[in-house]
Amino acid sequence: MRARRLIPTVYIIFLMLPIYWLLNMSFKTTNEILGGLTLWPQTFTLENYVTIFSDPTWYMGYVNSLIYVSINTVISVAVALPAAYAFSRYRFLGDKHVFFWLLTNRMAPAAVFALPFFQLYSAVGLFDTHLAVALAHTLFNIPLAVWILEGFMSGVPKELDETAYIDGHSFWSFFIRIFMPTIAAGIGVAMFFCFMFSWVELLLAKTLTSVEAKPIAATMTRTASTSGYELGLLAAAGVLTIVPGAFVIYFVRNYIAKGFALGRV
Amino acid sequence: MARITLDNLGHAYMPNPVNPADWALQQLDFEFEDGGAYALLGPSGCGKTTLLNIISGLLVPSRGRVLFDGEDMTTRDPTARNIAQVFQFPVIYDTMTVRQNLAFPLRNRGVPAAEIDARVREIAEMTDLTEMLDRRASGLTADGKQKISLGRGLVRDDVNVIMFDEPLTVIDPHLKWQLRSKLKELHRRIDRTMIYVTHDQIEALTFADRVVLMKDGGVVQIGTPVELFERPAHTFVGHFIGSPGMNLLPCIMAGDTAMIGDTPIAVANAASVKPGGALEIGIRPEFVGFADRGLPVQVTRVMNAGRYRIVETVTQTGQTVKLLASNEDEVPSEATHLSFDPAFTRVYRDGWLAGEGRGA
Amino acid sequence: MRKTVNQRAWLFILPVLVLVAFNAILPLMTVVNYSVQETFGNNEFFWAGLIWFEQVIESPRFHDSLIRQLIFTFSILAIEIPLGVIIALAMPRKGAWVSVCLVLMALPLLIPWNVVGAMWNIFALPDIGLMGYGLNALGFDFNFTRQIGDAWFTLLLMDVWHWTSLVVLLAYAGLVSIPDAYYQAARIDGASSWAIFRYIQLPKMKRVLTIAVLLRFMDSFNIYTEPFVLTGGGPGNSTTLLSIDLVKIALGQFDLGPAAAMSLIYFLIILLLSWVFYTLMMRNEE
Amino acid sequence: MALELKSVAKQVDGEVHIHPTDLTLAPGSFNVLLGTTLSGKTTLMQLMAGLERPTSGQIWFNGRDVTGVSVQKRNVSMVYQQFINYPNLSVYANIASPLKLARIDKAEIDRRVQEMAELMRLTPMLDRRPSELSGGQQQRTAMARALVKDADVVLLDEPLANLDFKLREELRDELPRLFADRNCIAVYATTEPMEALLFGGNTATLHEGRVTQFGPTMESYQHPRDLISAQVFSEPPMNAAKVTKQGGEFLLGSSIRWQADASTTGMADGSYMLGVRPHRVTIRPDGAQPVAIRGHVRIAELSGSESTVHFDLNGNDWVSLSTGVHDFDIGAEADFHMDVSRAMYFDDAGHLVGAAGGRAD
Repeated sequence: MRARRLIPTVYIIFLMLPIYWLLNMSFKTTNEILGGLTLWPQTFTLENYVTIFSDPTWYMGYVNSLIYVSINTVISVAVALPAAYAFSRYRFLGDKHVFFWLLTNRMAPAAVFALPFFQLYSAVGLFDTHLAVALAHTLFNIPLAVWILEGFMSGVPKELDETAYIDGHSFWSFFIRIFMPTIAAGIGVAMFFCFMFSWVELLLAKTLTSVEAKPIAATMTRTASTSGYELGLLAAAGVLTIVPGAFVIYFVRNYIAKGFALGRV
Repeated sequence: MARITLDNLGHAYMPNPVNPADWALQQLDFEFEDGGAYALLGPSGCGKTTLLNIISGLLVPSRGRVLFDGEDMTTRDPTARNIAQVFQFPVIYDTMTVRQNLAFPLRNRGVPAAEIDARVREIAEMTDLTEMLDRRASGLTADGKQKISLGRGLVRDDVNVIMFDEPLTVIDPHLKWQLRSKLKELHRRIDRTMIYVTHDQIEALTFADRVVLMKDGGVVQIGTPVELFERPAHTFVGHFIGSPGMNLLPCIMAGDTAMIGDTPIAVANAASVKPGGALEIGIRPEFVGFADRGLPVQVTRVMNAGRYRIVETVTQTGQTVKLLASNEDEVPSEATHLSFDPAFTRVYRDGWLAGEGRGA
Repeated sequence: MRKTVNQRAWLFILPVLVLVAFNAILPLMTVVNYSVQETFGNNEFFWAGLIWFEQVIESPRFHDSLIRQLIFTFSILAIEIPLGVIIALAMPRKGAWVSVCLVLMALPLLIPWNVVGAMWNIFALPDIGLMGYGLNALGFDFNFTRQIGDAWFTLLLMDVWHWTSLVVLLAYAGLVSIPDAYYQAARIDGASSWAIFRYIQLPKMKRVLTIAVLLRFMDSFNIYTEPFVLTGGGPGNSTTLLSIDLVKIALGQFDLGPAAAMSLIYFLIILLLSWVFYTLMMRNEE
Repeated sequence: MALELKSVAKQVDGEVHIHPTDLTLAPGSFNVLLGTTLSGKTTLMQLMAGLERPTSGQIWFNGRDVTGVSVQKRNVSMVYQQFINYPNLSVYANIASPLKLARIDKAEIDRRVQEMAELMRLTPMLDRRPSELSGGQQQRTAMARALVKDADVVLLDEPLANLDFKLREELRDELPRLFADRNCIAVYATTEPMEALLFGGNTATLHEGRVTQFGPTMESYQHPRDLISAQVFSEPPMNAAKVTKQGGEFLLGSSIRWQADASTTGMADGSYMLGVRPHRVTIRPDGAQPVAIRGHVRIAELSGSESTVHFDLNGNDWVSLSTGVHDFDIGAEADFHMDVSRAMYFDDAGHLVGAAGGRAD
């Protein structure tokens, strides 16, 4: 039994060490960082954070990221809901294969697709908008959302649908008023994964934006190359990117472990 | 093979039980004889599954001891107790064939391959699985899977007891009675202790030699099916066993005679009824008949159950009395009288059979 | 579940298909287009047939990055999948600690990829990084910017740090969905912990593990930002994985044609391997 | 307001689920669909409800073809074997749901929900969620929702099968009362002949997607049209054995013989299938014409008031059902008595040719 507790503990310590180092560095002055290794800040400073919160090029990066991540999460889940319903309730031509082909979209190397994406979104006039990034990210989020939602939906008996129709619900009335509340946990988990993959992706987000919708990650890389070696500032920016994710996972923590193992592979 | 003794047993799921209601299982002393067929019967939430899990070792009781042949097993795990259990929903090892499923408990105990093979064949024969031995277990129907569960319990010839936790829940109704009689037959053949948990009185009564009837965590009556039917210790037993259940009619005692309104009723236990408490007469529909004299009633409904009819009557004070009539009997159309067989008519005080046990 | 045959189901999938067509098929066609053309800059394109494909297939550079990629992918699968399963098995099933564990474990998944790279860069630097400094203090000669072995070690460690939790989450979800009766039956049958794992837990986790392997497999082929920020593909080309190489060719040298041809070949390789794996895993279903 | 099925058939993937079926359910009637699992009861109900469309044939209601009318517009209601309620709504909102969708005004909804809750003994639970109720209460909620909207057709698909034995008995007792003063067509699917008998009304026996017989319940029970209908409508399954008729006498095996009675004496000589219900095979001689038979006991099940003995008679599995306690060892040879005054005789095609005493109960 002791080993059972030891394994997760050691693993979590391993996960926390680099994060601690980042946190540690974000409270140091540049001089202290470059001066050598110290296990905790000798001269504790909040200056790096003050810089970020007072400079719009910095904090707008967070706002932009949050905007397109939110749009993406809503679109991905909204589109995945009816599709997952179809997979869980109907048999139709090609149903066994469609899911795999959806999943193959994750295989496209973003590095190569960046340029065509740039051309495509420029052509339709969406370049440097939040919507562009949100739409691009649906590419890899929709298949995952479909998979997760389908698992939850398969746990709801079909008789519930029939009862609703018999009571007089139209399909959409049933779907929105009865079915979606029933699988709320699944929607929560799907939204978590969509948020996660959209929040952390950089390459497409950077390619599809320049000023108006520039994500925080892009601000960071540009800062890294232009203003030299301001490690403390970068560390503080990095720490702040963890915060929204931490909030999201805190809210869905109780759903994570439930049920989504039951679905289609 | 073992005699199982429950000594001052009790269980509460909460850490510090105060009220009697906090106990999922009230105090219980009982002995399961070696080789007997027992049923734990009661409505859902009566504590029967808790008791089953304590006996099998999946749960450690908060109080008391479980003894196997006098040896204290209270804290030992299921493996040490050497028991077998069939669950409500079939548990099978999906990736294995039927043969591998049956062999699994023996393989885990390092039994030689030749012996395993012989045992598996024998058990497959007994449970009608011979033709499916090399099929994948996950492809079988629910009753097939339940037979595998059963087979895994039977395959070890040294198990102390085989436990059944509502094993027919997922079985199609028209297959239920087949599997039910199969279980009974297997018990007769292998002569091993079996404990069967159910809410279904028919399953319990047909399977068991002795039935433990439970309610709200406590045991209400332990007895043979005949005892439970003919001599219920509590009105709950009368209601729960039998379909329809026992009729209950409030009465008073006038000396040694029970009276329903103005009608004197001959009862078997009149002499032992002590004064005080709420008194009721209990009489099963099977022991009620139409008569020229007796309790005046109106016939309100006749339901034909095929091989007999259930007649519903109402007394002058508005009490319902049901009785069974054969298809050949004449059923009076309206006002008539009922007679009760005195040998099976008893007085209950505050629910308990007057003059005995807690009704004394 | 009883499912009805209903071709109208396609209507429900239509929005998904429209988005996918827009996002995947149009860019894919563009890439295919690049791959069969020659460009001399100033937006002039000429039909080049299959020469880029021939060139790529024969080029040692392609072979090298393919081998590096395969080594990387199979290494992280070999580490992350078993490790994730072991950790999920060791996690508590209920109680307050479950939430704490899940939240902490999910944190690496929620950090932007360039931050992951930068974080590990700082963490592993021999002079100011805890890990780099620590390893040197323990007597190892560790410098991931100079030594190939150290660079690979850091790269793999970073990926394990980053993604093992995804496997843990999925495996854990699979584990908690196993009814108690299975464990009880196994205890009664006298099964060892290994037998419980082999015959109950592993089969029940099959579906989630299939998805976990597919996700990690596909995503590892596309990995770009983290290694780029961590090592920049170096020292030399020693950690130049597929995507880094592609970007070097496409944007660094502006050789769109060969880059496109190369990515299509890669795409087909992943597709083939994934399909074989998916089909094998699904063969026994239904 | 009758519901008529006109040669309705259903196939799925080329597999026949319902053979062409004609059925007319009268207004205000209580109809039982009796058959084993997968005999087509659920499919038939889904066709009646409009949840499934027949492959061929028509469904008429109230003199109107409703085959293509969607379920929302049919004014039907349904209760399932699983306890199906809206998990996110309170019991009150669950019951009110069909009324709300019908745009009935609030005060009227409240009145009807309260009334229905009272009838179903759900009043104290109205504010709770279905998941906080016991199984019996959940099913009561589902029934309340089905009954509150005064549907023309109420379909009940084995609604009691998942309940505890005693709860089942209790609700079975209440059901006929709930439908007594409603002018709807009730359809109740069950696998248990006893339920069909206790409900009365009409019974349709189903076997492998075919309605083998339909009529007043007692009529179907006492006068089965064929062997299959008789077997479906018998619990435990009816005993059957080959017999030959010679002159005025029936012969079973080599030595069991009995006289034909007034109703069967006219049957032609030849071989027949004998059908005897288990309660007509008893341990002590009973009934008008007991015939002694001898068999090997497979197992005896004793319930305290009755004994069910499974035994082998000339290679046929037979069941005897007697009152009282009679135990036998496995394999023992035992004497039974079958009362042939209620015996049925079927020809090779399974059709009923003669029933002793004119009826078979």
